[in-house]
Amino acid sequence: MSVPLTDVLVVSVALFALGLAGALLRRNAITIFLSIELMLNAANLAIVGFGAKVGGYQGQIVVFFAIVVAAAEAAVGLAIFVAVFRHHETIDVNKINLLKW
Amino acid sequence: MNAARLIFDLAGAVAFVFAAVMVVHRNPIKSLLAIVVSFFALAAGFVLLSAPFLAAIQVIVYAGAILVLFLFVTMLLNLQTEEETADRRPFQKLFALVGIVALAAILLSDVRRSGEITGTSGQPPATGAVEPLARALFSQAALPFEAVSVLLLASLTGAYVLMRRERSGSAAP
Amino acid sequence: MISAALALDVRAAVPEVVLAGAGCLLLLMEAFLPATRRAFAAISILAAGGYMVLLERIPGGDAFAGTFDGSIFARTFGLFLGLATVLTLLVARPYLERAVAAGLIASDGEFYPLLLWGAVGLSLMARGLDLLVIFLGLETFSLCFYILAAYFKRSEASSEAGLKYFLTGAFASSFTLFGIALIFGKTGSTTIARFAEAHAGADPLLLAGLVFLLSGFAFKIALAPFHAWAPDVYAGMPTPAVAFLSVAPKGAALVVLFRVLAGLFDGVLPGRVRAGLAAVAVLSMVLGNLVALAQRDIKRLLAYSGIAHMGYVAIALAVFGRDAFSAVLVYLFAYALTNIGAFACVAALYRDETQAHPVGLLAGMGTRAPLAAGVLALCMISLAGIPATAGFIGKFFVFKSAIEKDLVWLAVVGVVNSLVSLGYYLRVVYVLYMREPVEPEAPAPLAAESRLALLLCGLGVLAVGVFPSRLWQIAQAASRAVPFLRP
Amino acid sequence: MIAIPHLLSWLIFLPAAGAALLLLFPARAATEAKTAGVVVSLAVFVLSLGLWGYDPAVPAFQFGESVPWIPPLGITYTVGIDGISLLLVLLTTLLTPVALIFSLSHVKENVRGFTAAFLVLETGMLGSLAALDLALFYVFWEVMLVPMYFIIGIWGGKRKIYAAVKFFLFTMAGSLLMFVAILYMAIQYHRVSGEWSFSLEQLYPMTFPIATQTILFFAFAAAFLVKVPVFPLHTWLPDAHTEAPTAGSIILAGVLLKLGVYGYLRFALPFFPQAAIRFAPWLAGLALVGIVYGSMVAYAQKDMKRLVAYSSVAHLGLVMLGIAALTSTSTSGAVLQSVNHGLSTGALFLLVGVLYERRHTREIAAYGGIAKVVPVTATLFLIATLSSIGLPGLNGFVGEFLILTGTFNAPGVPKWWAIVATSGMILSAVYLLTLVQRVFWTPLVHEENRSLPDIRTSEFLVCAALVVAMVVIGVAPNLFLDKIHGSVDTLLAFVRAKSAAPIEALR
Amino acid sequence: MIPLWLLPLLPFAGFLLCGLLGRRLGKTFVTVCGVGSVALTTVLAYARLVPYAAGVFGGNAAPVVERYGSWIRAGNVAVDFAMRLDPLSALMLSFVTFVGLLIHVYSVGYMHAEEGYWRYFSYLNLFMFSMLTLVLGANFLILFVGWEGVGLCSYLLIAFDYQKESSARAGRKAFVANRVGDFGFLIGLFLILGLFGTLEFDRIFPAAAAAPGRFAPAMTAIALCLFVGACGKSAQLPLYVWLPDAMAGPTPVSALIHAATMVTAGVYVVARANVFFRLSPTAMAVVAIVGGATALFAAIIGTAQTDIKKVLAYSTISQLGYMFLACGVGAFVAGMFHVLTHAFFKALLFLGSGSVIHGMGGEQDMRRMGGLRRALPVTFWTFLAATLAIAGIPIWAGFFSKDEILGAVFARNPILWGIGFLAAGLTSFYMFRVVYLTFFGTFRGTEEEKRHLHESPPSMTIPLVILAVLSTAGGLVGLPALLGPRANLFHRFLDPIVPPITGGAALGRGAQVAELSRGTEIALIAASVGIALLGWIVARVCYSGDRAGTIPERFVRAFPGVHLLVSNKFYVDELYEAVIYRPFRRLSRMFWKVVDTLVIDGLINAGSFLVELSGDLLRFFTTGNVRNYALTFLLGIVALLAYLGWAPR
Repeated sequence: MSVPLTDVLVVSVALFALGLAGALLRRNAITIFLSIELMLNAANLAIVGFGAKVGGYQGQIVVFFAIVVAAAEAAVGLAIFVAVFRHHETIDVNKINLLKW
Repeated sequence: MNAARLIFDLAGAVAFVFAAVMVVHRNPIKSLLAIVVSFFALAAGFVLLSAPFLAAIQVIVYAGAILVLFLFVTMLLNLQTEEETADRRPFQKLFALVGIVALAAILLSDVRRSGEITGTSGQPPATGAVEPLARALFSQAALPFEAVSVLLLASLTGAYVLMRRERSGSAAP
Repeated sequence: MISAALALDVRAAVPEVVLAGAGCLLLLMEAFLPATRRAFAAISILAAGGYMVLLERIPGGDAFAGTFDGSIFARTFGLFLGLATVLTLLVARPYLERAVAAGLIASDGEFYPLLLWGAVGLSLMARGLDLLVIFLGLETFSLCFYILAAYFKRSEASSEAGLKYFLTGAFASSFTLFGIALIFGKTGSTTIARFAEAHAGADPLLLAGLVFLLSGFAFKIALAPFHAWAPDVYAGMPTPAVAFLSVAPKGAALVVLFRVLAGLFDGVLPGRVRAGLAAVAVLSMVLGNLVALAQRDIKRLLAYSGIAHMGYVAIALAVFGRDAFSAVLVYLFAYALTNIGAFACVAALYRDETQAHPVGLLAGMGTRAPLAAGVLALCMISLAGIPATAGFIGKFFVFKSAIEKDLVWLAVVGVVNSLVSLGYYLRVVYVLYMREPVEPEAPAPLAAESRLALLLCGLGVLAVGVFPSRLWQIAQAASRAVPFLRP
Repeated sequence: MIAIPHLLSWLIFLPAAGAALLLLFPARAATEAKTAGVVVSLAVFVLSLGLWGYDPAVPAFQFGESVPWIPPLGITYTVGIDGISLLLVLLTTLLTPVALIFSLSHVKENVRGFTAAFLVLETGMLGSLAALDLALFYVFWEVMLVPMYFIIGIWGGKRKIYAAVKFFLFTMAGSLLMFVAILYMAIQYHRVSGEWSFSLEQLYPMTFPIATQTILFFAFAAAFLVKVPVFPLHTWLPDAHTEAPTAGSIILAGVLLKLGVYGYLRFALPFFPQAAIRFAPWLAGLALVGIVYGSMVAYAQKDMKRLVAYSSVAHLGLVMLGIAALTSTSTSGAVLQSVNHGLSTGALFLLVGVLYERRHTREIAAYGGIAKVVPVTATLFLIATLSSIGLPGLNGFVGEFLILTGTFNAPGVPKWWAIVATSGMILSAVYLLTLVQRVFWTPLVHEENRSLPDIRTSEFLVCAALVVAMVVIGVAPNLFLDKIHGSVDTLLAFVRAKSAAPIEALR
Repeated sequence: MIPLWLLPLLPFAGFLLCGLLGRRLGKTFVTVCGVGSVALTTVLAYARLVPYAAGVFGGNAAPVVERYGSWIRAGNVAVDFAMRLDPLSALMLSFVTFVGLLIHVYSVGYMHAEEGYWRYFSYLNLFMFSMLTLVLGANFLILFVGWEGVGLCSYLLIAFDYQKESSARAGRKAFVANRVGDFGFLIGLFLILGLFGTLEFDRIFPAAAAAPGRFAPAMTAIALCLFVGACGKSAQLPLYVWLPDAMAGPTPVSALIHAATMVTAGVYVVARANVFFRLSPTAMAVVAIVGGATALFAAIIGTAQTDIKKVLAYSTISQLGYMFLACGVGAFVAGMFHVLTHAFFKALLFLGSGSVIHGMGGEQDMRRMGGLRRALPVTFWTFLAATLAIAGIPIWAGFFSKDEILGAVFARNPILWGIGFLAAGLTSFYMFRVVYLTFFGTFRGTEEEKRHLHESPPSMTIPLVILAVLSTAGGLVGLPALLGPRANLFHRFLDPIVPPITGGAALGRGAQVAELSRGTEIALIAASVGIALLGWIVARVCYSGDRAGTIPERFVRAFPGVHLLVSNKFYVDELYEAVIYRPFRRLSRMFWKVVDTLVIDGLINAGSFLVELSGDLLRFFTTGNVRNYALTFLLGIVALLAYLGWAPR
């Protein structure tokens, strides 16, 4: 009794695509970042799924560290948002394009 | 058609739906809450893939710590719903959708075409047991641990450097 | 038994530990002895030096169960990384001092630890033989430089650079992670040495994973079409950080790409992959050079020139093999000297950091700031690939490797592009020497460190340009130590 | 004559050393810098006379030196000269001090840089003339561009930047393809012989299939024909010459152009004989167009320097014709003629410079009738002109006669080549005498010209040196031809042998 | 024994001295160096000539060749510094030095006021050097050195008064026209070199003479090329246009260079290369026709000129035509004979006219002269002698040479004889016209000119007298054949080197030469004397006595078109201007503005512009919006995936 890999991958790809959609279509930096987190999770799911097939714990180890990385990124990212907000009073990425061309 | 698969697919569906809500919803707070649910569902999926420890971490660290941090910041910047001035970027939208669909399509077709996994490192299939994982974590993953320590330290410093109000020369938080 | 093995492994990681430790030390000193700030640069340089020295002492061969490289290659890369770090630090000290004076930041204390930790991350990336280690190294470096990008909180440009770098970076690393997932799934391992066993060479999912991974690192290298972040970030980021960012991570990422490709395909690229890489190379060269022609801000100009140069390097990537890799190493050393030199001059010649850096402001510097202007001109000539400079040597070996593998057309595209590039490099030179000054008064006299950095870069560029043999031999020795690379 | 060890290396690196030394001078020390530059260049000239010991009886490279430079690739520092490079080396060492001495009184700002640039340039020129290793040659070849770029761009005229960049891009465009070709050849050599080498003596014997050969030949020819320059690649020349400071024009016309000729003879021809011979008619065609076209455009000019510049196009067209004809006579003539052109055109630019420095215009219309005011300048100018239009007894005639008769009587070469080329003799008289007439003769109309000071002593001396050289070559050309034609014959014999067929058969 | 190289080098030394020091050391120094060097040369030359000539008449005409080592040696070209003395060069040497000396002396007086005195004499010496080199050169290249050298000197001397626009132009015109000739000349040299492998006279001519069959085919080309050169130098159709303008130079220069010596160099070359010409009937025909045409053409123009020097100039052209006519019909010796006599009387005419102009204070227009014979007696009488000589009145020198030429021509081709005969008449007409307009009638100039009138100083008159003697008696060296075979010293002197035609090559007509019968010869002499006298009488009627000038006026009124055409020299200069110069200027300008600037630079600039433009457009893909960056990233991945997924394995 086990979950077929295909299902896992389909779900993971679907989530990844959703994350992409969020990242590309939303303007609010925080939402974009959330979408990116979603993409990371999709990747995690894929790894865990593969790990279950491969056997051993390598997969889970990778995911473990991936989550830690995500946490760290969150800390830094949100800090940057705050810093930006202090300048622009917004974190709408459409409005933040002083540097271009 | 075994129960595990059924439940997994259900969990996947839930995760997908709420993720979708997160993506489309204009109010950041609601998006946050939606993604929390979707992460919970993923945690369930982890359990079914015999990674209960990760499931726990997912719930505690992700849904717990990280998203709360998000919520905190969102409140701090008291971001309301994205103003209705919908952004005029038809090409961005168009190409984005095309790109995403194409990517998904290619990946799924690859998934279909891809063969079975070969060359498994003759290890025993992972059970739910946490103890061997811990052992593995602290033996094979010594280097990642060192690395991660630096990583966390850096993020800590970074958060502090960027968030602190200026004119306070020193003094740790 | 475990502990004994572990002890041995730890010795292999001592150099990184020293760097990281120095970082922590500086952080504490910043917190509790702010008076000692003036010494931070010196301490950091010591640490970097220590890193290079200790690398010579590490036990040869792999460590941490074959996930960490201790070979001569690691030492060579250490030289490159250490060089970049030291030069950056020399540039940074006076620059940040001015920034503090200008009130852009309250203190430059955290700059040094972050830089050192970033270096640690790159070292892990380059030495890592396991995708997990590589990924963690990558993230460590990225986090540090997200922060450094936004380091000038008072400067709108800087925080915008931080935002852009962070969002695109996180975006890219999610692709990287997904790529790792697919490769792991198809090869059953994250350790490069074990990829070959899976014989999954042509599996579609594996190729997909490879593309994801490649895109993630191409992002760091700033290869078109994964380059878009570079100009904005370069423009907004504190110049010394840019100097480092424009050189070191590119090196590490290239190393990773060579390792992974060699491991996956056992040293022989499939035609399609080679074609794909060639396409990326050509795109980067053409786009980089054409757009650079249109740039008026020198930092953006250097960003695009960097894109173009990585295009030349990508030729070697498409060519593949030991000689190609050696060529890349030579190119990296040359590029480090030249590009950091260029940014050092930018840091020395521009006064106001909150403003843009238009090339026009350099007018008349040839007489006002002879040293800086001279080195900048030299670096431009080197970037343009005129003989007797390091830049020429780099191109020389890359094109040679291409022609040896019968990819003459790539070499021709390369030279045609370097002709185009002359357009904007020469423009910088003639603005320096052949235009009347526009700035009311001459730039501030150079600090000792800057002068030292400039001299090091200038002389280095010439030295490599005239006597490249030693460097080439080192590179060859190093590339022999990289598993799965074929001659 | 006592033989100096490492003579060539001394010649090549002494100027560079001088330049390095100059940078230690304080930026303000203008006069010191000038004198130092002149002293160094004169020293180099004196040293270079040691090369006169070259023995034409030995048809091989002499004063040779060879030390490994980049061992892993077999790149060596190998230098040596033969009859073809000998005279050009001497020309270089002669013209550099001439240019510097002329500038003594005319260059004002950043003298240190100016002098340094010139010395580096001299190193580059001598290096490329003496290098017998492709990689070494390429390095020197490109190194020349940078100082010339600065000389034009910093000390030049109104449109200096345009001219400087144009000069740089044109020449670079040519040589980059040559760079790829050089790499390709070395790699081929590596494949067949298993070892690395860029040295001529290793690579000369290589033969390539005609298709490859053609491509490689074009890559090399591109580099050299741009430099010469051959129509229609010549448009950088008038701009560069016109905008460059006088000294720069002297060197540009005197030496740099000849490096194109030299490169063609030394590399393109012996490496790819079949291709070279197959395309000789095309080269000749371009050369002929260059002669007629260059002369006519020169006639139309209103700017003295531009006129002289276009005359260079015509004269070098003649030189390239002599090379395209591939006979011992014409080729020897071509080598001699490139020296002659260096002297006469150098002198012309110098004298135009003399006028320019006093009147600050190059417009022909701004002068007229000044022979009364500046008789010495006028006389010298007339002599240079006569040498340039090939009056017997002066140097120009010998070269032209050899080229023309050699071409005319070359087996398998259509007669009309030489006939058309000979018409250049009429045309050159037309435009140069017109120049003399408009500038020095006819009534003196412009008041401001009445008070023009005549030539300075320093200027007079260097110009006189050139005139003496013209007369010597004109009266006793054998002194030089004897050095030249041995090497030329060796070269042609090699070409004939390598192309494994009589040249006329391949036409 | 005086070495030949000394002869040219002495004047050269004079040139250097005058040129380098003359300006500082003043006139006396210049006079001493300038005239002295030439005088010395003349003395030495005759010291060398006399014994040699004696030898020739003694039957030993072997040429003397002195070699001084190699000049040019490369590939298959080898040329020596070498000089040659043979009857032909001896003849030239004799009168070049002598006439040259006289004119130097004359110049001392004529140019005394000139502040460019030193320059003048240095040029004149340089000319002597070049001319002697031309004459003595033992191979075509040394000859060419002199050939170009004299061209240079005539250029410099014509433009001597360079501040005058006209002089400067005339100088350039002369040089360029000569260059056109030299163009042909050089091609000729190339052909010779290709054919014989050398340019040494004593190798090529014997070779050609020895194997006519072998070389004949190539000879037409060679001979014609050489003749083109001759046309340039000796002002024949169509290259004669420079000579009239050359009158802008000082009159002694016209006498020396443009009458006595340089312009005859062409004839000299043809005679020198007579071996070649004999081998090519075609070439001979061309020479004869061109010569005859020029003789008549120039004579016609001469009748309508009012500038005294212009008349002499056209008469020179016409006389040169005579000489070529002679050569063309194979009578090389007769041609050279005319060269000699012409040197005397034409020099004399020019010097005389110079004396007149000197007396008139620079006036050259004959319409403002008249009745000068009282004021300038010496000039008048000498000028008259010269006129009689050129008109071909018996006893005077011109009679013998011209008569011999006409005889030879008649023997070959009556039509050409007719042309020459007509020209002879015209010659005597326009010459006597000059005499009457200048020396007879009443003075038509201004009062103060009248007051200024004076006979020239002895330094000028003495040469006139000497030349007058020569133009009167000089013909005696070539008495017509009918006074006995050995009467003609000239033939005895030259025949060894220029043997009379055997086997009629000329005009390719009949194999055998038509030897003229005594009767015909006498008839011919009578005819030519008659036409000369006729010309004289017509001139007398038209331009002398109380009704002077009326007949010409009536003629002009009768045929205005003809007069316009002739007095404007048949508009040849205008024609050249329209057909050659203007198109050339236009084309040059077009090349510069259109081809160079528009096409070539245009293409290049367009290319660089396109590159810049594409850069300027591409940069806008960097919009500054992060989401676009992420999108490009994604699209890049999709593209790569698609490629890798579907690319052929």
